[in-house]
Amino acid sequence: MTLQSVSLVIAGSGGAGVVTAGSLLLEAAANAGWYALMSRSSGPQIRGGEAAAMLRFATEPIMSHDDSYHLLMAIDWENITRFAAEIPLAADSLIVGDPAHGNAPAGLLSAKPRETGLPMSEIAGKIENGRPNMVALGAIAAMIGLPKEAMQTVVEKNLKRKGQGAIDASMEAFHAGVAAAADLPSIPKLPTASASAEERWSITGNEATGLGVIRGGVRFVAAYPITPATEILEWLAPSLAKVGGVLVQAEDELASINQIIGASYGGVPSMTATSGPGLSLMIESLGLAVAAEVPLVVVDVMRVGPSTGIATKSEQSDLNIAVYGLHGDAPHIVVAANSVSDCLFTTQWAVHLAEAMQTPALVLTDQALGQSRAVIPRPAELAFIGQRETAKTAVEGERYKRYAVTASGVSPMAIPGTPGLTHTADGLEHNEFGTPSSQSSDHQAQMEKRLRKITQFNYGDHWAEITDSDNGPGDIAIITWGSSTGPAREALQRFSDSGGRARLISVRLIAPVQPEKMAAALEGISRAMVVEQSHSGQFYRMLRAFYDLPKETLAMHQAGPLGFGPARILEQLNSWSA
Amino acid sequence: MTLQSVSLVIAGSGGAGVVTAGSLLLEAAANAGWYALMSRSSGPQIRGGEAAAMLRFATEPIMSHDDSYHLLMAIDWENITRFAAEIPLAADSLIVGDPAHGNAPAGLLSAKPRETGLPMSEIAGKIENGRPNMVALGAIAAMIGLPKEAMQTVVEKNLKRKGQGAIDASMEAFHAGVAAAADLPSIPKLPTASASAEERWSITGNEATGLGVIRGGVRFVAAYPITPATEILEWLAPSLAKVGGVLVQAEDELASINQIIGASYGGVPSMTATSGPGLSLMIESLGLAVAAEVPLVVVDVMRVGPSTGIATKSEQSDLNIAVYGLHGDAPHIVVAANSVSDCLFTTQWAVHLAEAMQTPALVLTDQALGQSRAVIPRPAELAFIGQRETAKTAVEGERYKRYAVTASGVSPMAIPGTPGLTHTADGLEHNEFGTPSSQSSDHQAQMEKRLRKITQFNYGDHWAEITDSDNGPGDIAIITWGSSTGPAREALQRFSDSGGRARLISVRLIAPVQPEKMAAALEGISRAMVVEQSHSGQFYRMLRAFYDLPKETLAMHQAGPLGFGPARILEQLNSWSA
Amino acid sequence: MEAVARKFKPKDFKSELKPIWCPGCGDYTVLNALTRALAELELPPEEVAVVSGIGCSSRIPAYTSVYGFHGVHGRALPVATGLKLARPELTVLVTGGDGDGFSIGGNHFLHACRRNVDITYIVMDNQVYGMTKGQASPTTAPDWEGSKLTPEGTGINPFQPLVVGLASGANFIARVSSSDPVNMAQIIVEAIRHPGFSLVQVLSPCVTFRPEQAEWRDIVRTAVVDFTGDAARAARRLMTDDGFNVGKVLYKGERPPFRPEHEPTDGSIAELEARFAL
Amino acid sequence: MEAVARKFKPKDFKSELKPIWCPGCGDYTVLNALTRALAELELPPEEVAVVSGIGCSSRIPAYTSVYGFHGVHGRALPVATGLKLARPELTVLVTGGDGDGFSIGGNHFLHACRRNVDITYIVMDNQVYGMTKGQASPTTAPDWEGSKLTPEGTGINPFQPLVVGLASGANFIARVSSSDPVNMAQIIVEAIRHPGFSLVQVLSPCVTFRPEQAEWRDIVRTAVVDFTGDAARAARRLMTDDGFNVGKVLYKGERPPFRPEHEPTDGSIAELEARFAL
Ligand SMILES: Cc1ncc(C[n+]2csc(CCOP(=O)(O)OP(=O)(O)O)c2C)c(N)n1
Ligand SMILES: Cc1ncc(C[n+]2csc(CCOP(=O)(O)OP(=O)(O)O)c2C)c(N)n1
Ligand code: SF4
Ligand code: SF4
Ligand SMILES: [Mg+2]
Ligand SMILES: [Mg+2]
Repeated sequence: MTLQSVSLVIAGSGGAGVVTAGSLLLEAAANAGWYALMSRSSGPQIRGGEAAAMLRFATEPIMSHDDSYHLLMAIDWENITRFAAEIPLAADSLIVGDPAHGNAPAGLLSAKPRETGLPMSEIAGKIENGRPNMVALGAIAAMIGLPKEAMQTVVEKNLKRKGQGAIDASMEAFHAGVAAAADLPSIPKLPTASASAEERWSITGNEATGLGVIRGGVRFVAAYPITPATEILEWLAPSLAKVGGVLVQAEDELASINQIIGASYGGVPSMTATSGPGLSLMIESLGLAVAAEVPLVVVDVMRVGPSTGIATKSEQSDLNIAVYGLHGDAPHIVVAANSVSDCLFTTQWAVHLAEAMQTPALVLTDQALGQSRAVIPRPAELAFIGQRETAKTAVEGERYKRYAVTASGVSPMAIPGTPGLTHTADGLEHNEFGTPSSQSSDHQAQMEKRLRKITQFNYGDHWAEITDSDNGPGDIAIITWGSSTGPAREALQRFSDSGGRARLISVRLIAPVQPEKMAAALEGISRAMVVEQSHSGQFYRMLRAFYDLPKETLAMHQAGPLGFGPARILEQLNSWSA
Repeated sequence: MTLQSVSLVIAGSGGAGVVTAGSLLLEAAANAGWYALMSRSSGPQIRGGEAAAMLRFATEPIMSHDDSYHLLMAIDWENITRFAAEIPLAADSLIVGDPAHGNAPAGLLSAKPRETGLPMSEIAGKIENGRPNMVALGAIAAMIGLPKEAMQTVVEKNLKRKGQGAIDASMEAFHAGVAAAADLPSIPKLPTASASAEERWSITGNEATGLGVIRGGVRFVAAYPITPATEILEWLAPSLAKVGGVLVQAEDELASINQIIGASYGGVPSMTATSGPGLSLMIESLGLAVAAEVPLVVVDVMRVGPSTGIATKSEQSDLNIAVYGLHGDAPHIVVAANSVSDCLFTTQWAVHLAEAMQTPALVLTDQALGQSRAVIPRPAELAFIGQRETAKTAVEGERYKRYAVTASGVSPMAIPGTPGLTHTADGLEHNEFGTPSSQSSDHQAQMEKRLRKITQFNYGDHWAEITDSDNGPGDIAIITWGSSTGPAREALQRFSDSGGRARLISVRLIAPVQPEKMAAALEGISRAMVVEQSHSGQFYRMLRAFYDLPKETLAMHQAGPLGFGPARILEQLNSWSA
Repeated sequence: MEAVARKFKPKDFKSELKPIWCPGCGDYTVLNALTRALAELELPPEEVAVVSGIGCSSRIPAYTSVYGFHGVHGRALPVATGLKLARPELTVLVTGGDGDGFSIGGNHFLHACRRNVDITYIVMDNQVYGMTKGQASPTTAPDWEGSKLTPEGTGINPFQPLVVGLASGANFIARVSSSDPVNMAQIIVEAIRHPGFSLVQVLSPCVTFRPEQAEWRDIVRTAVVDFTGDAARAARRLMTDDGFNVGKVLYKGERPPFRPEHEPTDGSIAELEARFAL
Repeated sequence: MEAVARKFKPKDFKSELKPIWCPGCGDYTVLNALTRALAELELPPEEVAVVSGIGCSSRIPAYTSVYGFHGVHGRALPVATGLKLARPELTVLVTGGDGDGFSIGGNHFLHACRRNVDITYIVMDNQVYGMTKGQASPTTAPDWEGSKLTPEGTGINPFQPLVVGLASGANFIARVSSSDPVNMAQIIVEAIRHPGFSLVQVLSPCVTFRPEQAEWRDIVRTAVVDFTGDAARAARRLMTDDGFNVGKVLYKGERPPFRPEHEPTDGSIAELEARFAL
């Protein structure tokens, strides 16, 4: 059944506290039993400056933003057109502005949305310590059907430190907003949530990533701050300390990747998190981890590239560097999270994969997942605990072979401290003992072993999430990955609701490729569209390189921070089934 | 007509001076009017240790080594089996060893070559200051038909500093070797060269690369030493000084790439040279050069990877990092040299391309090209002189747009010092002025402009070298690149000689891809083989991603330092035409 | 066109762009002092280049009217080195932060001091990563608990930029405070005039993530002694000072700047090629 | 099994591998001194790890019988840092060359000194890049013309590893000569025993590319004064010495090593998760 949801944006310049307002609203909605998704966008200023909180609420789990917003609540208009492209409005959208700040700028009006005014600052001005953003929240709550008590609880909790006076002032402004909403045009209202037994969490993608790391068994993290990955580290630092782990802030990314190589060589599962520019600096040492067979996890929270690009906006354009970026032939693992909650699953799985195969596993998430907060069903417990095959006892008279050529390709690893198994791990090509060798036979044998261990591994069904429309797969496939999955999933649902048949394949295991599994998934499919958020269609090109795609395959790609919403994907589905 | 050539190896432990002996032989052969190719292989020791010089001589230009060697002249056997795989021998090959060092090790004998002895040390011992390697050279000269006078000239020239005594001792040993050869079994002899008017050069691939850089107009080089690229820099340092340029040894590769970015921003065409590990460290700043639109040339002399790999051996496995290694969508140029002499052409062309399009151009060569010396026809003069479109005068009342969105995608660049056109070049996404912008419209416009400038450029016919067999192309294609081209070219010639028909496509412009030109080149082709020296078939995968290949396409790839010799390629051609 | 000596005002060195900085950020003063210094030096804007990496402080180039290069995090010094060596007639400055310069950029800092190319490096030291919203930098005190990444403080000795700069061979060293823009401009003028690598540390408060640095304007004091040319003596002084002696040049060396010769010589490409001919 | 105190001989710390070094290379002596020191410390081989980067000198790990890690060029110190922080009970050493440590690895050198993790760093300084066949390193004299890359010399001030190490916070500093392996072993023992980051510079000649360094054995002299714990005083001394005072500890600091707490605490993952639950 089609998702019944309401989408709105709160925007304004820094001091207006739009992000705080958005967070309060999300928390209140969560308390009211709804599901929610909140993303943020902000201007270049470090503090203050314009910002927007984009929210969507529903009584069921939410995978994606909608194609347009029902409501834009603008506390003021400052630089708001900078976000215009990221806030699609439709003819039935409603813009609510404060008349004290004048009219909505033309840049917002191309779709001819409805417009009205709400004197937020004037209303707030009448209340001691009243703030316009609380008035806005009151109006929004009334318009979307959010119970007032839900907000009361949240405000009490969040303003406790500031005292009862602050709480009362906020709630007074809130109620004034509720009252004022009576005169405003209407937007869709959500039903109150049916009390469900299902436990729900409120979590960001970056927090989920951090939790996945700890769940998987990581106890050493070294990293260098970078937007939009820093929150992973900020969550991890105190959390690791609680479970006996350590986080070190390194001098740069070259240091952080090498510190985790050292820690992991020491037997402690390790990871780092970064974004494109930092990943670039880690490339040489990722190759070292491949050659010396040191397990580790590197999370790349992608942002707009190339170069420093746009640090605060999302793009799926680090696929190439993640898959192909290393010099030489350096087989390794690349996995990608396809939703806020999947950040937890995929990262935890990555720790498991890295440890099991003694190789680096790169996890791709992006700003849109990492910095979004979602109210989600409680994630399942997972069995993926990093477990490394170790060598524990020396065999009398036999020199330990760190890089023994085994059938699985995995060579039991001796951890420093183990008597009788001392050896030197090496990034130079080596023989089975680890001694540097320039003989082609050693190179060949080690290359094959390193490839074998990751191609023969049993990845189970996790390589992709495959979803069929309610009436079965039909002959159309959407192939996608990462944060493009949400809109694709919603498009599929809508298509299904109108009787369409299609299959969604969201690839989680980007590398190594799984041609047999993909062939099975594409069985009976005659047309496919590949959906991604990159200017050059990196994912499409990679699919072409390694898979046999249906003859009629359409590449749908576009640079971030924009992407394909459900409607554009649905449109293509409809045109094919017309 | 099939190339008439003789191939031989001189091997021995360090003190034996095999590389010196090989060089003298090459020089003498060159003096005698022959063409020649010499590669080297050596053990892990820094000084001394085992080494082998692999040589091939012919009366016509040589593109490749042969499939096996007619002669292995072993001054001693020390660790020689380390090279065994790199010295293919056949049943009619001849191994000549010094009985004083015992018999040839079994590892050399799998093809059951002929064996004989030559008491080099004993013969040399009878001559005051006589050395076994000169005895070996005498025997070789006699066996392959090299005129004695040719060696006399060379020895005189090379030992002049050491005085007449040294010259005489060497020549006496040489003549003793000549005399002793009378008792040895025979190997093919080359005819004396017909005096040709054609001017010839003796040059290594690394020297040719250096010359290409200077010819193209580069006058600033910053670099960090790394095998096997260092000789480019060693040649460039004094040579640049002669033409008013500068070479700076930087503290690391991060510094070298950024120094050349600075120099090129200053208007001076700039380059650096490195190998895989160094290229990895340059990745982030290559992205900067793409985004800030700074022209520069980076030469990667590829060696065996991953990681530190094998520094002294060749592999074509940095294709992936060169093409796809940058984070974000970062269109740039990748070209590859296909022979020792083509190192000159391709590098000079790269300077031209980088300057014309204001973007980084990566040049891929490899150890096999870079550290091989060849006697070649004098390379042609080329018209490729780096020429940058510059902005020279301010337009009254108009602010200069460094990143103006133009039809060609190239924006005239103001060089510091130009009045009225000051601006800030930026690696952040920016608008036309260069001001950082996080708006999707600016991102989109700049992404398209940066892509357009390299896709719309007219690369002429240089994108690939296409060679047909004497009777036309037939319906079979060999698609290859870089140093795999030589063997492929020789295979095609042999195939052609036996009446076969095929086409060789050696791709020089790796990126941006040229699908239309490739489609034209593949017109009428029904079967293709893709030949390369990488374990995973990087080139084949890239071709699949971007080109439509014939339905029957065979991927022939193997890790370095081995590769496909002419015979294995010919075998496949024959099997297809059978 | 007749060569007329152009006269410049500080505002001629400012661009129209509005800085993204927080109100009250120390970097505004540095921008002012810099433009003032350039005006005093009477340098035509097109003959000056300002190079930077990434950080709040690294945004300066675009706020000036000279040639600017805003590169990647930590790599401003090599960019400036290449630019100056290729174009020795330009006046080349580098501006940036303590994170950019001493954390990720530390190696280039060492080697820039050592190489002694004639450039001037102005570091806005706020003992924090402003741009990424408040993490400890190398110069942060070990007990600062303001970052979630190091909630119990870093526990690490702060980096001493001037001592390390001196030990590595910087040819001119000064410390100034953003609370005294006039003095800062004066010192920048001296730094630019002095041949070789000049290092100017600016105490430039981050009002947002280190609000306590507002006190700096009261803590700083003008250094009592004048500069020395004796590195060992300067080292002793710098190793014992508390980081708040400002307003004066602390060391001036006499090493000639690194400047490889590259006047066009007689040599031609044909001569180079001739050596390959048989 | 009964716990028996194991006794070790230097040769117990040697592997069977034959070094790739040139005959006469100073690094042989360093290997000997190192194994002698480990024997004297009575450390079981499995509780010691030697980490290195790339270079002739960086080949040492495989020639010992302890745990070894031979990483990439310039990154040995961060590898060792991660290893020691993750496994504090191991004795962690780093061995390498002047190029590996002070050129490409310079930033990690700075921050390792500053961070003061309890590891010992032995640098074989031969003032050249041996492995890549003879280019100038940061410690090379400016007028050395032996490399084709810098045919007229580098023209650059040599890097002063001990001065910079001190300025950055190294907690133990010594210089030794490979001509005196017994003394070297003794100093290595002291360095390992001293808590925090210990820096030992070894004058280790490269007989192949710097044959003139054979003279070092005659030039070096035992430092006259004993070590000081006063950094400013040590700085003054080091800045005025000529680099040939060897055989003694030059500085010993008292800073406690950096060692973040990470004993398993009461916390459980369930507690972390509970904070997300609504
Ligand atoms: C390779 C890389 N790593 C990390 C970052 C993220 N980053 C941007 S600025 C910055 C630190 C800025 O601190 P500082 O140089 O002190 O400047 P400030 O903002 O304090 O003026 C960091 C870590 C980046 N842009 N690139
Ligand atoms: C990233 C990278 N750049 C360059 C090299 C080439 N390289 C290997 S060792 C070395 C220098 C070694 O000098 P040093 O550390 O002094 O050791 P030594 O050989 O003198 O003992 C260089 C430049 C490399 N391996 N990796
Ligand atoms: S965050 Fe700090 S350094 Fe950055 S602009 Fe604001 S006050 Fe200045
Ligand atoms: S090249 Fe020099 S440093 Fe390397 S092994 Fe030989 S003597 Fe030792
Ligand atoms: Mg700062
Ligand atoms: Mg060295």
